[in-house]
Amino acid sequence: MNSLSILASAAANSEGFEGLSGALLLMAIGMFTVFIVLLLVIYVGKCLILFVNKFVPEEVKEAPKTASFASVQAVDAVTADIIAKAVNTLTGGKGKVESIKKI
Amino acid sequence: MNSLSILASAAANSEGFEGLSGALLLMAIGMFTVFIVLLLVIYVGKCLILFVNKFVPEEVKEAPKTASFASVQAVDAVTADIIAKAVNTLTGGKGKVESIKKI
Amino acid sequence: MNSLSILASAAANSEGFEGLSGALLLMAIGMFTVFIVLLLVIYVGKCLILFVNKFVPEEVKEAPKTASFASVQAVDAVTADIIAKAVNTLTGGKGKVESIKKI
Amino acid sequence: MDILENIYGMTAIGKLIADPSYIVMIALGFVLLYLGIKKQFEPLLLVPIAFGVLLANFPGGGLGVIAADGEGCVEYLKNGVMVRQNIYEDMTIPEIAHDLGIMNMLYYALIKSGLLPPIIFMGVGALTDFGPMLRNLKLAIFGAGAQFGIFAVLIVASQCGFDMKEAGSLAIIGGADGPTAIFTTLKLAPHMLGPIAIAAYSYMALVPVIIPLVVKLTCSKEELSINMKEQDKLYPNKTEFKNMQALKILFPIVVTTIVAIIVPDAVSLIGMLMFGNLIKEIGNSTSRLFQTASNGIMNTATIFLGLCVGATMTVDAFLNLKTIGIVAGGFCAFGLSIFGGICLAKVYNLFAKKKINPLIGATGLSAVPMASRVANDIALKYDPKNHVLNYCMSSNVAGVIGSAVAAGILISFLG
Amino acid sequence: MDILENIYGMTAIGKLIADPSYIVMIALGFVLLYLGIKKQFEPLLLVPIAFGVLLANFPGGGLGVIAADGEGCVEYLKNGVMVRQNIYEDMTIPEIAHDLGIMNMLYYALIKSGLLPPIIFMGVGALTDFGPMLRNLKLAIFGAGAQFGIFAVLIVASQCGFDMKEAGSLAIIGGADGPTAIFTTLKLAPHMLGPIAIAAYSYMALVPVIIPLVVKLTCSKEELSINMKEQDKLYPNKTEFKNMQALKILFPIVVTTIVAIIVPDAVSLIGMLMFGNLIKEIGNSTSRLFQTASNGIMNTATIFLGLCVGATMTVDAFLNLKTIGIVAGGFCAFGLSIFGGICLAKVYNLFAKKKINPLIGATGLSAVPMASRVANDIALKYDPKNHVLNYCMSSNVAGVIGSAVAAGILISFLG
Amino acid sequence: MDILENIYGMTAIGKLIADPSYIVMIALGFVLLYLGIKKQFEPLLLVPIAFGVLLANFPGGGLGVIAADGEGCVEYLKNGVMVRQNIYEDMTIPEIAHDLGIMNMLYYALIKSGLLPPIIFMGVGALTDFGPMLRNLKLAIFGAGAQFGIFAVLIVASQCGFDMKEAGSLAIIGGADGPTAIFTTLKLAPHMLGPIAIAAYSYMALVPVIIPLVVKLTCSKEELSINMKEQDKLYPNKTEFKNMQALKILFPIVVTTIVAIIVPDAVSLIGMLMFGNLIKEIGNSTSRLFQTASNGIMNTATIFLGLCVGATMTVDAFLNLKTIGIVAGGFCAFGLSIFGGICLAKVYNLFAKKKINPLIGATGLSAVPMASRVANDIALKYDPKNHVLNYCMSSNVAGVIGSAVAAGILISFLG
Ligand code: NA
Ligand code: NA
Ligand code: NA
Repeated sequence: MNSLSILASAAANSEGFEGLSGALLLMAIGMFTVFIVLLLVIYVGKCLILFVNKFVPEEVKEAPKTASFASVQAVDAVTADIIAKAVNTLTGGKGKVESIKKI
Repeated sequence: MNSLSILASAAANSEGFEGLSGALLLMAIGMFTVFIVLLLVIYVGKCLILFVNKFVPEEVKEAPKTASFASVQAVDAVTADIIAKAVNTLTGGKGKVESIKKI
Repeated sequence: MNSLSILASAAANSEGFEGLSGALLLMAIGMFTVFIVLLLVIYVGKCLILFVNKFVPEEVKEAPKTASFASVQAVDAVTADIIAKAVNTLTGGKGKVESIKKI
Repeated sequence: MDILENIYGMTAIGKLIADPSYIVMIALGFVLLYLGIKKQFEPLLLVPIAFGVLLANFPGGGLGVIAADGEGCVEYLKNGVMVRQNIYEDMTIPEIAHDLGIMNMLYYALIKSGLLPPIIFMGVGALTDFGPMLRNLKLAIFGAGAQFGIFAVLIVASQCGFDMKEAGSLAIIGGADGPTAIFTTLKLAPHMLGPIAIAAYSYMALVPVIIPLVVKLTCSKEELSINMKEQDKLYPNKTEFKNMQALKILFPIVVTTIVAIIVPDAVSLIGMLMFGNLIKEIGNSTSRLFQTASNGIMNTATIFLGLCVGATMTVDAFLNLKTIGIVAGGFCAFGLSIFGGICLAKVYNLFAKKKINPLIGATGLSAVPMASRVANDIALKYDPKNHVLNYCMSSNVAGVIGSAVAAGILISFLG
Repeated sequence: MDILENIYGMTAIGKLIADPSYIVMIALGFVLLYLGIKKQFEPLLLVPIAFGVLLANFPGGGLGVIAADGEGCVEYLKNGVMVRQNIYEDMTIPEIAHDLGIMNMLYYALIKSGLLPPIIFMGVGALTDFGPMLRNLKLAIFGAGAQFGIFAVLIVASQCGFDMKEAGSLAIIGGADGPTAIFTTLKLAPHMLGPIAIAAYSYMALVPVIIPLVVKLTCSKEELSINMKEQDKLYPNKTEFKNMQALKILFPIVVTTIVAIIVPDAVSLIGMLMFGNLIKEIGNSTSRLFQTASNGIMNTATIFLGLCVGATMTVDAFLNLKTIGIVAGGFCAFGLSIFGGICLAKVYNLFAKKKINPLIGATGLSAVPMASRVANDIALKYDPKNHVLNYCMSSNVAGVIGSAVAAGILISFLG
Repeated sequence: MDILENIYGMTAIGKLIADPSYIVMIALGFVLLYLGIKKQFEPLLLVPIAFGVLLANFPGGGLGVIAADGEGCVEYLKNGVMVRQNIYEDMTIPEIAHDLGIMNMLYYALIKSGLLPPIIFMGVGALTDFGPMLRNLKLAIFGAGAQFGIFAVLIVASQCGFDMKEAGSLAIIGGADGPTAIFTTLKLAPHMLGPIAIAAYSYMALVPVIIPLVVKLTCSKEELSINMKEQDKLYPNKTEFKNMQALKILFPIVVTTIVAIIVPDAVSLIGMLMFGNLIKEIGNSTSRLFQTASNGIMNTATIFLGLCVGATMTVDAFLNLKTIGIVAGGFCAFGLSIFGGICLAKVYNLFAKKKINPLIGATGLSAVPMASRVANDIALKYDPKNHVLNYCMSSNVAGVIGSAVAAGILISFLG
């Protein structure tokens, strides 16, 4: 929401996009731009892959990233597993962990 | 806080409830209304019980609700128990869990 | 940020601390005050130690304070230890806990 | 210019000597900290309030709340000129922060606007379980009887130098509910916010003293020995609950509707209370919202509410005769509310076969869940097998609804 | 003065009888609660929205959002006089709270200002994984094709009595993205916020119905049986990833830059989305921020966004013909977007050797991750070994970028 | 009208070509991201700041902070007309959001108001342990000596083209404390906020480089080998602690009182710091508040502070000669503060029997706890048995108080 740029061109806009022709023009602009942006994302993304492979090919050492969602859930799974096994062992197989929830 | 309704009747109010008689009137209105509301809560609540028993008699299947406070604490108790037992087993009874706190 | 006091003395201030002499004066005031404050903290702190030793010598009973950061981390360490041992026992020494993270 | 002179001018020492009432207020801050920390008087609110009192009363710190006068105006020095501005109509939030400091900004944006009490009520709702009330619905009526103190003290206070709005704010202390008392006072008499909030939370902390006192004065040993479980066996409750979860989901929606139709001015409080309860009872699918409402949001609101309420306790706002009236009147309102609940129970027992322990009337006060625990302890003293906790929780939770309704009525007719 | 008369005046009963359209809105609130709770229609947002509808429509509760008129003005009674004020220029936040209640305060400070949608997008970003998209970058193009519904419905709506701004707001429902739809509507046609938000979230909840419907109408059995893994074996992807973590850190920065340069008006949304993603992917050193952005902040924003959006649904704002247009137009936009994605996949298959399952086009819609799951289920029906989930996630996540870009274009040219 | 022409007009490409200084700022954003992510320069703040720089400098994105001029006014186009408004007195929060975008709204409501730095300090306090300081109270005096750089650079800067307010803001970088530096700059010279905040956090991240440098230049091997534990054995400390918990609860209250009386303008910072510490030390009964203050509130404040501070770094605010002065002056302030602490330790050693390792003087700087860790590493190099960490923590934590006091003095005399 950039008031300055919008407002500067407001006079033009409010007239330019009225009626069917305006809507059609907007469709053309819109679909074209959306494609341009995603094509750029794709091709710049590919360049990025090449760049990373060439210049930073190895994983950073401080690897165990907590924040990464996947690994967090992996840890959770491990923890759940441990607790489940502990319960099993300790209760002689009678106890069972129904669900473990993190608040 | 509905300014519109309050303000519309403001002239009336500010005079209507001055002095001892005003305070007594307000007491009558207040206690009466409080009783009305809670009686409605009780009787509509009873209708609700009948309604639920008749039309939704069974528990929803997605039963294990995390959010339910009670169950959360139950899980905690279970977990605490497990950890306590694990410590006991692993430390040969020498270690003891003083308290387990969730941050 | 007390606008009243600041603004009341604004006229004086804006003139009083211009130029090299003003900056030097401010340095004198500043370093002097910083020392005064920290000396007060030190000596009042010492009085406080004496006061506490004399009048509230014993630890409050509701001792296991969760909030205390140190104890929280201690609990974490204990928990980590337990889980590590449990994993070790249960996996016959094959499994290893790489890292345990609290989300 | 002398260094020491400059330093002395900067410090608050001169102002403390010139007006020692600041020192009285600072001492009050220490006393409240002592009560909150050592005596465990509702520490979650009393510690922030006490610290707010402290921060507000160091002269020159600029952290005291400047109360708007009757016309909503504040006066202060700006660029050396005394200006008078309507704080609601003329001053934007950044301007309040710039000219009057962040505590006034927080106060006018979050507290005086009436925002935080309903938000805290959302958290309270998320931590409330209506199960015991649903299992003993009939007992909810004592949540109405125990609002007696509110209206009784309203009458007395209005005859003792308080105007009707002030009397209403004072009286709501008898509702034994912090957010409700603060919300009502903000609408009716914001200049009394500090003392009323502190009185309300202090008396709530003193429930283990006040309830036994009133009970001892009004109840016989026989009455206190009425065993609710035995009564249940004698006159069994035929209600069965086939789907408690559905019931708990529907209940907050229904109560919101009832209260909103009868007392529209209570809907900010009751609506948010019930919304908090609803997102808890729905379970998994809204548990993210429940977690945040009952933790992050509620704790944040509590910190800022406490600090700001404390910061309203400036010399002018506290050191006057009305404060004594608030302390005394609040105590009476509290005691009379308990008395009202007990009386209703006694009247009920006159007519009903199935008797009710008057302690269940006393807990209609609210102050959840401490009142219920205290009542249970008293009951156990008279009969070690008499566990009344679950019965008390019904009237106790109903008392929260009752006092919010009473608040709505006061705001509606006096606001 | 009579007690009962006073009580009746206080209650909302008189107003409900005088104008029964309130009851229609309250019933709508119940229906939305039913959809959110029982039918699990996006409960995280629909439950707060529904409760907001409820709270807003109890007459006298003062919790409905008062929409500013075309000049930004609101009219209301103040001290018995009808006043007309520009709510942006003349009314401070505390004044809005004081005169119009806390719901209007929250609405004008948090929602109408455009603050909460980008903040929710920050949380969405923190919960999004761009990994599947990076592994199948080419498929991201279907996130562009599936914006077709937006612009198609824009044309139709602009010819059916909606002005261009309203048509744009209606059309953005076809983006299948809640915060994007709300953000766009706030900029273009805030008076239609309630119905548009509810339509958007309802249709997102109906993705398991709508996608199969459109797919059945447009795709042959052969197309739906295209097995992506087999295609991958036939025409192997030579890209290797030597450092996924570095890639995932660089990607949000690069996408922000591209979008910000091409469509500056989309940068509030995309920038915050990518910031949220960045603090997640950086890992340990910003995990504190990630945790809070994806939990506390996002949940708080969701609660208040939901309640306020619901509170805009007052009688005037909802009970008019345009609402029907929104419901119908929104559905068409949704369906046409899916259709657009599918068509693009079919056109692609005409020219390429390596075929693409048109379901991957359908998921360009966004509605992450439900659309992908639904598409995967459909694919498994036609070929039990055809796991398309990871391929769908690429176009699905790209659809979020695509609709934010479309929103930026609409705001830029119509705002 | 041509499609491509329209698209080109929408994009930022034309503006980037017309004024390439935007590109310089975008590149600066990338450099800061690199420092924060890869070089781990205080990532919790530098990543949001860097992203804020990025967002602010895409032309047309509307996410840059528009600085108010000396009279508090901003100029901008509104409905095609250039208007000039006082942003504090004339513009409400929703109006700022509407006319200038959400980043300006956040900046003026949360940052320029001075709200977030004290709130972050509350979180810092909740994460600070005064235990080591209480055990070695005497060492706290080095937290005073290490403020020397602030006032030394103040003198130099005031002679080099900065006015006194700007000189004070620049000098406070020598306090090595982010929130303190930001708070002071907001009060004295808000137009320099971006560069000062970035310099402060960058130098704090460079503590592992700067401290060894200054130490090497000023200390002999003998001095650095002074073993504190051996000194303790030679001259034992007779203080015993019978109730550390009570002490830790009383300490923040007492420090607040002392600071508030001597330097009232420091009470926003120190008061909130100590409040955060108090709710931590009280323990169980306020742990809910502690959790939220040190997590949710602090992280939320950090995110928005970072983004907004970054967003103040627009072309005008950064690309001028003063920025170079800030970078150079800030470094000098930093180094001279360390030097001041070391000198004080040397002077002390001239007179005292019980010698003090000058590293403990160096850590008076603050930059908790990194400075202490760095000092400990240096000490271990000279004597593998010389663990000075706990001694350093005393002067280190005292340095936080010291720089807040220095900030209060600057605000008091220059504000
Ligand atoms: Na009550
Ligand atoms: Na989309
Ligand atoms: Na310092």
